[in-house]
Amino acid sequence: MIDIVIDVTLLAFLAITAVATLHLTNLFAIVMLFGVFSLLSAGLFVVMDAPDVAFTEAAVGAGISTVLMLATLALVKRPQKPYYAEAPRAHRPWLPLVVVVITGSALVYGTWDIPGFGAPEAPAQTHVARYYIDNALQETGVPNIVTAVLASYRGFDTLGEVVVVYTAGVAVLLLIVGGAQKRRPGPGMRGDQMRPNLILHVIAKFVIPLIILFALYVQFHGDFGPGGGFQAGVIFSAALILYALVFGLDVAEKIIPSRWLHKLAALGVVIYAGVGVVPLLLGGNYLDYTLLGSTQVAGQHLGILLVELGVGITVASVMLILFFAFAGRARK
Amino acid sequence: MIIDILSWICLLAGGALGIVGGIGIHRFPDFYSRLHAAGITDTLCAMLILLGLGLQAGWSLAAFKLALIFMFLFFTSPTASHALANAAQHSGLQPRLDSDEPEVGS
Amino acid sequence: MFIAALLAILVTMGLALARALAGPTTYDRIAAVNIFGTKTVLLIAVLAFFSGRGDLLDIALVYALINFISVVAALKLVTRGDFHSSDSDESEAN
Amino acid sequence: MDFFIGHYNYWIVIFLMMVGLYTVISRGNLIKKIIGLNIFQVSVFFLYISLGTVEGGAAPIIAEGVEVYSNPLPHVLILTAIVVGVATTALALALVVRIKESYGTIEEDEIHNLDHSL
Repeated sequence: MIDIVIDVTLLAFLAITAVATLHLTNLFAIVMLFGVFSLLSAGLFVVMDAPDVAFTEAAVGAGISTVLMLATLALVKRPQKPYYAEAPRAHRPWLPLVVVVITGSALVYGTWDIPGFGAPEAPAQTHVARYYIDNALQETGVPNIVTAVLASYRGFDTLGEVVVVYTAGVAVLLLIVGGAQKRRPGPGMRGDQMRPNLILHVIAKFVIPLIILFALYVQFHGDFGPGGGFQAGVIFSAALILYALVFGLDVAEKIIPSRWLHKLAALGVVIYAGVGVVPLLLGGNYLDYTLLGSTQVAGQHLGILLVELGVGITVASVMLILFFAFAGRARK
Repeated sequence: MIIDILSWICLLAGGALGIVGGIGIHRFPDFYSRLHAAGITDTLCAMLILLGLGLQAGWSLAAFKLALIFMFLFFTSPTASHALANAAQHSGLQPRLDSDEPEVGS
Repeated sequence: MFIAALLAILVTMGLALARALAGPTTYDRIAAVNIFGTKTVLLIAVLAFFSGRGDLLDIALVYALINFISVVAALKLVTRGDFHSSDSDESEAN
Repeated sequence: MDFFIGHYNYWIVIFLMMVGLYTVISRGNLIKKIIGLNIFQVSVFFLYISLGTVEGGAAPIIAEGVEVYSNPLPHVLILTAIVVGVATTALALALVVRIKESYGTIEEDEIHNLDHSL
């Protein structure tokens, strides 16, 4: 019962927040509200029994996506006083409202046929999901079904996702690294321009190693609990982003130079794809980890571990590439 | 039994402090006093609730994780509040004093 | 007892959300988001105990660690002397 | 009442989706459009996760004494979609940065005027 109360309340908060982001005209406030939006989402994912998704949303929404939006705001702000104000539009957009209301009504009409929330006999629950739940542990030896499906059953799909993440990183590099216009040496997301704040420095030095340690835990414990390569990669990069925010971008780039990151991002994809090729050479199918070990479970387990490692490396380095690209743009 | 009662007291006190702080961030007149209310919900309420949960957990992995959360909140929340107040003060945001005009409708 | 704590946390979240919507200064919003983050950590932690799944505490832990980052980032953006801008923005935001 | 509770999630999802769509097509500021896209995206995440929830089910991690698990497949799809989503959002933000550098503004109307005044 209390589950439903929380579900209803959080969804109502979510709707209020969404309407508020539509109404506000201060872009900074909108980005902060978007942070609230992601906090609410993660809470809801927990209520809906999706801890892995909540994990990812927690790491991505609270850390990376807010930081990237803020870094963009610093680059696109207006030259004079209302830096972050949105310009009002000349005409009232009636047509979009009509379109949206009609589409929305059609979709609501469509929900009449959806089985109720949580119905156990719904079609989504009865097909392939049943197979995963019944057989994942025996076939892969991994108690976290989400990890098993992610890395093994749907390994090819996940390889595609990792390549998409890598491609997005490359595209951002092409778009905004190098070849920048001459800008006045204006304020950017650089730590050395912030007044040194002793308390922040001390606490950051204390927190950052623990975040990295936790990222490693998430990476290698992902077979047994919520977690895995995607989450660990994002958490790891969040630690270094915090470092860059507090101690300055130049110092952070000395720790992990960009050219290393470029190679690491590719390395992760290569690890993933390479793990797939090995069974091919042993006479099996692509990404069929069973042949990697003496028994099926051992092979699957090893394959999942390696593949998740590749995912973690690519995600962490692409997220750092993104942050360095946006933060470094300001000083060109 | 005693541990149960203690943990209930902690949970209830934590929840009550949370609400009090939440009301505080609405009723206080300016940013600095609101930050004080925010500090209450952020630290004491969080600590009490985590302590209450920890008493329920006993000596287990869950208790260890709770202790970690406790420790992080213990360090990061006051740091965030400090950084906020520091930034606000350096930006020239003035605290509202008794002699100022009362704000209407806050 | 968990239910009482959960409800109290939900109410506090609502109050913090209202403050984040109302502003009026940028710092109020950042503080409200920070409170909201802490309350989410607590909500997830209490839910973990309520549903008896200790795994969920990992998620609360991630939030406790990472919520800090967005506050630091937001403060970085406003501490570079841009603050007066947002002060004037707020009046038209309401 | 059962019908309401059973469909509340989907209605809120549709509401969020429409708010996101409305933001994208009615607002001229490019950052706000991206936020709208993100809201739309999150609503799709909720649709998937709502469909995968099973009443009385536990998180899909095999544990002793748990009989009913929620559907793991939507979790897998959405987990990767969140990370891909932030990467593609970054790509959109990078485009916005380039537009700002070329046109000096991120308002659609002003960009339009600049294009047509050439």
